[in-house]
Amino acid sequence: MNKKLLLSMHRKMLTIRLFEEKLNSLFLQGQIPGTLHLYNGQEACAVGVCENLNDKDWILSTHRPHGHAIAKGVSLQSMMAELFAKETGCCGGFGGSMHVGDINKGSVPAIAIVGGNIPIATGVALSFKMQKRKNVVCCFLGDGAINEGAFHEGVNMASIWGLPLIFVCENNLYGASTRIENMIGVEKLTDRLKGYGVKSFSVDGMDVTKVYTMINNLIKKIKFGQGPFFLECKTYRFVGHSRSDTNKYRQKSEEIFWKKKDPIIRIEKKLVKEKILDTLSIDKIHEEIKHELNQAVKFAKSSPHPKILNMKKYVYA
Amino acid sequence: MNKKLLLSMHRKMLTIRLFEEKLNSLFLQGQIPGTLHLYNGQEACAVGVCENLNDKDWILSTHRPHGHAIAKGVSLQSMMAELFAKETGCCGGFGGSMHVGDINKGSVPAIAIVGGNIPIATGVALSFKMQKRKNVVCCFLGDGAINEGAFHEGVNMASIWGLPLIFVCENNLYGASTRIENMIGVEKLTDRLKGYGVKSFSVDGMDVTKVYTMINNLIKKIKFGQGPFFLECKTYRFVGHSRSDTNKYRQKSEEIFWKKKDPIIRIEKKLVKEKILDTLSIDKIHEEIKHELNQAVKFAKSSPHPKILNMKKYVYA
Amino acid sequence: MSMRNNKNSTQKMTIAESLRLTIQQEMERDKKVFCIGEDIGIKGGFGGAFTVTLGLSEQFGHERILDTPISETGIAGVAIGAALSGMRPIADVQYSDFLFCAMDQLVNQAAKLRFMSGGKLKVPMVMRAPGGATTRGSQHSQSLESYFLHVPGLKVVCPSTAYDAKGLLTAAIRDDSPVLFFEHKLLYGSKGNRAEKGSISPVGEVPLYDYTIPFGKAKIRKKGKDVTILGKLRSVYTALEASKILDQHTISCEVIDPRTIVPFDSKLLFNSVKKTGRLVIVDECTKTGGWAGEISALVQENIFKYLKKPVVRVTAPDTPVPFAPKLENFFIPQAKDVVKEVLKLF
Amino acid sequence: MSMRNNKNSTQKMTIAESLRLTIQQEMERDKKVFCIGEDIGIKGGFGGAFTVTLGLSEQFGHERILDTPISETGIAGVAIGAALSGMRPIADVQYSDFLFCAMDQLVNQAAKLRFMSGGKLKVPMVMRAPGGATTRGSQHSQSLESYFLHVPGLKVVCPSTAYDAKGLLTAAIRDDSPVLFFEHKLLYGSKGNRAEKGSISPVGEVPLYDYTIPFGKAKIRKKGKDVTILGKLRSVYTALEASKILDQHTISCEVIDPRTIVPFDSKLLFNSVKKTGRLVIVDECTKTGGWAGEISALVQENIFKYLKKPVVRVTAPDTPVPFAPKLENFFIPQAKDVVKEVLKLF
Ligand SMILES: Cc1ncc(C[n+]2csc(CCOP(=O)(O)OP(=O)(O)O)c2C)c(N)n1
Ligand SMILES: Cc1ncc(C[n+]2csc(CCOP(=O)(O)OP(=O)(O)O)c2C)c(N)n1
Ligand SMILES: [Mg+2]
Ligand SMILES: [Mg+2]
Repeated sequence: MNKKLLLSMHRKMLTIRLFEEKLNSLFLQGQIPGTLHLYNGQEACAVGVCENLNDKDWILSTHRPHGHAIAKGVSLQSMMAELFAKETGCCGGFGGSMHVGDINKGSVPAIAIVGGNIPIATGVALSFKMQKRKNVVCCFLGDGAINEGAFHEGVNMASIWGLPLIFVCENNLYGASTRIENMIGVEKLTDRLKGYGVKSFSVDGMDVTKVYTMINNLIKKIKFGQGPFFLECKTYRFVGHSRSDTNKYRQKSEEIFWKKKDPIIRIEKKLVKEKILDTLSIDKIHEEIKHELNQAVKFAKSSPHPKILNMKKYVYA
Repeated sequence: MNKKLLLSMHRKMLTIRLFEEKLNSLFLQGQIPGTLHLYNGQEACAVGVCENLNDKDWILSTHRPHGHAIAKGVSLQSMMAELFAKETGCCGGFGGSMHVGDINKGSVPAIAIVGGNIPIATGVALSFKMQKRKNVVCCFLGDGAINEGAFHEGVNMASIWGLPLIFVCENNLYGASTRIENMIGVEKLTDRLKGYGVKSFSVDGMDVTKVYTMINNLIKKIKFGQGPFFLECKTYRFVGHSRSDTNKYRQKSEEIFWKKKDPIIRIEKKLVKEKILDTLSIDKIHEEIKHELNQAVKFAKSSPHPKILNMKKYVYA
Repeated sequence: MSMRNNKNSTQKMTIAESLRLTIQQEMERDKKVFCIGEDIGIKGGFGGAFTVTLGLSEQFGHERILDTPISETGIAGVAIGAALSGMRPIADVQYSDFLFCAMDQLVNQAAKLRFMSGGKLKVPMVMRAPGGATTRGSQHSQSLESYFLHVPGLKVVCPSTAYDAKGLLTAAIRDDSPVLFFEHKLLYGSKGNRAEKGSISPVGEVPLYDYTIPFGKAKIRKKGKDVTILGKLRSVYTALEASKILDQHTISCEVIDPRTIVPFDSKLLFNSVKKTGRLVIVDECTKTGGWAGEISALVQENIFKYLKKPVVRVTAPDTPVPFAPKLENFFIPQAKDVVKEVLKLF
Repeated sequence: MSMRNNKNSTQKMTIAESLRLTIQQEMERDKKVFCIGEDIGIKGGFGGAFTVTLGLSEQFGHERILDTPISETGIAGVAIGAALSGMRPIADVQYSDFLFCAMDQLVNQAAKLRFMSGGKLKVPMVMRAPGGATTRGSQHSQSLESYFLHVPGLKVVCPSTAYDAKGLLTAAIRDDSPVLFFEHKLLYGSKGNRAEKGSISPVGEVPLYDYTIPFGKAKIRKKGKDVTILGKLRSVYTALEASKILDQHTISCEVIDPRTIVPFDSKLLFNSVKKTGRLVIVDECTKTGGWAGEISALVQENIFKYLKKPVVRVTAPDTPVPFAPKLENFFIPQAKDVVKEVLKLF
């Protein structure tokens, strides 16, 4: 894997992590309204996937979308402004945390109904195929989403029509407080896909290089007319499900086990080991990103509130 | 298989066939309102299943429910009266062809939303288990139903809770005009079940003894605490999807192929061969049933219309 | 097809034929338009539950007349995704009752995506849905317009003539917002083997050329001065039938057909009611929480002082749709019910 | 638990606590009652999205506080099936917005099974659904009561106090029809880590003994003579707040809380409006096709001549719920909006 790629993925993952940490502290200070579903711990998934995509490839996202959007290139300023509910936000302050995205970057504003994005992703992929666009669609979903009817219908249709679509399932073991293993009758999550004839794969979702490589291969297959595919990324969220969650339903030992796999520490170790970066330059990157984030916060704070007048305007096209 | 059972199954299948034929001619004469989804050809499925059940075992049915209801013991008079939209009908004339059933016979008035009966069946089976009732639930569905979200959610829940439930899928190759094989990404319909950890089986749905035996075995397993199960009955409808359908989307050769497997002719041959009946006594049974059906029609015709007054009464319990 | 370029040429046709022609012409005009639904394009099949897409797959192929599994959530979701990314899908459900299976996609997704994105997305899709009671029982008979009336972000269209069907469907396909397009089973036409018993046949002259009917423009179906009767879809004909009977009582009715209920042409209605002072709304939706109540509220909110009498609703009662024809007949508002209520106003 | 038998004993509690106590008591009383939903019983978990079932799985076990996959159609369908066969499920969705995912089961099945069976089946289930806007954006903020208002076969309950919450939920659990039980996120109480910003805390004395509040009995929350203000759920408090301001304008408001909207206590409302001659309806549902329009129509249909002024609706506008607090504030009717409209009537 070349340096540039590793550096880029490192920076993006770190940006996501620091973005979420920043948000969390802003939220605790009461500066951010609503709720937050933070992405800490899962950064390798979003980045490993999106690093393979260009602006004309589309992603669909979930209630936990910050990481996906940032990885896909949505600007930090417009993300931060959205979370501050400002007019300069990527959704003009109309969407909020659960709906961030920027279609110009191929990041469809996220959908917070679990599973609701899946048939829509199928539709986008169908339309790419119909229009003979050479792009792919990646649809993020959580492990919890695989029990929704929308998953079933969307995946089945993608399968029978052979669409250029990758379902990226971030299996962080839990849907809210519920362990996925108790909610499916099969041993492995990917067994679910046997019912659709969709080829499925699993990957260590804490290792960005593995996720990257896997998606890279799947996209190649898609370019050769195969697809859709399903990729399970085994991962873990380092934080609560949403802002009020203290994770009491998880074992401390489990948390420790997974935190040891921190994808950012992992890539930083690799970068150091491969002498691409030293700790000093890593610190510098941290500082740069923190600065960027502060700038984004400044931008957000100084941005105007959205206009009530526009409410009516945005109902119909 | 003992004589009594064979005779009983033969009579039931024949009753269903003649019932449907009678209905069809009454419909063509304009005596029956609405539409009809007839069951001709599939009789071995309903009878092979229901012959294993008692009144406290429940079935759930579909838009094509006449055969299921008759096999489960709903009276011909109340069925016929329902189709004539009379007060003496099994649903008081409020339901119609797509909703026949009689809860006292364990036949839940049918549900005409494709797949809609599936999570409800799961609920019934859950409640049987909670109440420690020793009964089973059989949920009929068509091949077309397996692509509905409701199927997915209902089957998954039944699986994780290990319920006393058999999904009986009558695969007649088509959902309306659409061939099932084009609508799933797997080779065999039963592959779909691999995604849920539900054990699935296939059986010749044109042979009532095979269906009977299969269900008998599955019920035994359920009594030992196993379940749910999924049984595909390979079958064919000898008539159009609904009253206006002339089957132009099917190959004549296919129809001929399947008509050769007529489950009623088959069992009659068996009965003759095993010297349980001779052709004369078979004819007599035909006549008896026709007489019963004529009585049922008489009953239906002479029954009163439902009362407008009762409309309000039946909205809330 | 050459006639189509003849600006003057028209042809007598049913609503089913008019809708079919519209889809055909729009698909010829714009490669982005395609149809998606159950049993719509199978060779030897139905052309949709009510023949509207019959024969179109032969002209356009199975990619553009796309048959689906029985998956309403999937159909709606796929239509949304396709619409987001440059296509103009015409989706359909076989019976409007099945819209409930796709409700999340329609209400939480299609209707809100533009708004939630701060006006950046658009979802140019049409969802066709045949409604109305035809002795098929509670799950194949409902009129669902009132549910969708209450969904900001969706437009709701209710054509009652072959002419309107074409103009409105053309406009719907070209609209950049999601449109719920309700058709009434008893208005498709009384020909063909899918014609329903009790069909009215609003056969009319339909121009073969391109035209649109703008949304939010109601139509006066009959001029009158004593009372305004508002009805949509089949109720337009119920109202007209009632007005004929009322003529004999020398009561002159003005019959209004809104054509689209979202947006709604309140101006035309208000002008009529200002003139007549009386309003009766006929509707096959059930009463409580239905469209008729909305209009009643709107009218008295805006032109209260012109009302000589309270606004009257003649609707289906608050029950599911019964199967028995006798009960169904009672359920669906009839001309005689309208007459009775109108007479009470004088 | 011994206090419960003390016919006089009451306790101060929030709505969340009152609902929890109700479920606990009903589950103790009747083995048929059980809860089903997402994240309701997991050890160390949430006790449902808003803590209502917290701790109950410890008492009743995981069979009776049954955690499900994320499958709303499944939850509703399973509840229906269980209800048909002798159980009394209390199902819930975490946010009422997700009811759309279960819409077919609720509207086509739960509401119609009794009717379609000719009165032979019954579906004694409760579906709990938390609604209301709390700066979470369009898909976690809606007030869905008006959709279900339009579903014959469902009863619709809207408690606004801790006392009512218990009496109404007890009645709902014991009712033999399916009941949609709407809760307002901002009324659960302002304690605990699930308390929402902006919560009103209608803490009240709640009897520990068994009682029910019959459906269809509205409550006058404040007596008055000049204008009637009708509001449900949080809007009751908006109305009360407005009435305090209006006191200063020497306008005396009568504030009515319907408590259940299906069935609806029209008698009590009509009597009030006959007295005041003026009616303002406050509601967080969007305007067009919403509950307020229904009431407006009902009132003018029945007591037209008593109306001194047109009935006024103060509702959310016809848009999805926006995220930005500033916009959400505009979206949700505020006391000042009510005051403004009332003042116009004098
Ligand atoms: C249809 C629907 N049901 C329930 C919810 C509430 N909810 C939000 S996130 C969530 C858990 C999702 O789990 P998963 O899909 O594994 O994603 P994760 O949160 O782990 O990223 C639930 C139940 C929802 N948003 N939509
Ligand atoms: C949710 C829903 N979608 C569509 C329909 C219309 N419809 C009725 S029967 C049918 C085909 C069903 O096929 P299958 O399940 O194989 O049953 P079969 O008719 O072959 O017995 C369709 C599409 C329906 N009733 N419900
Ligand atoms: Mg998860
Ligand atoms: Mg079939």
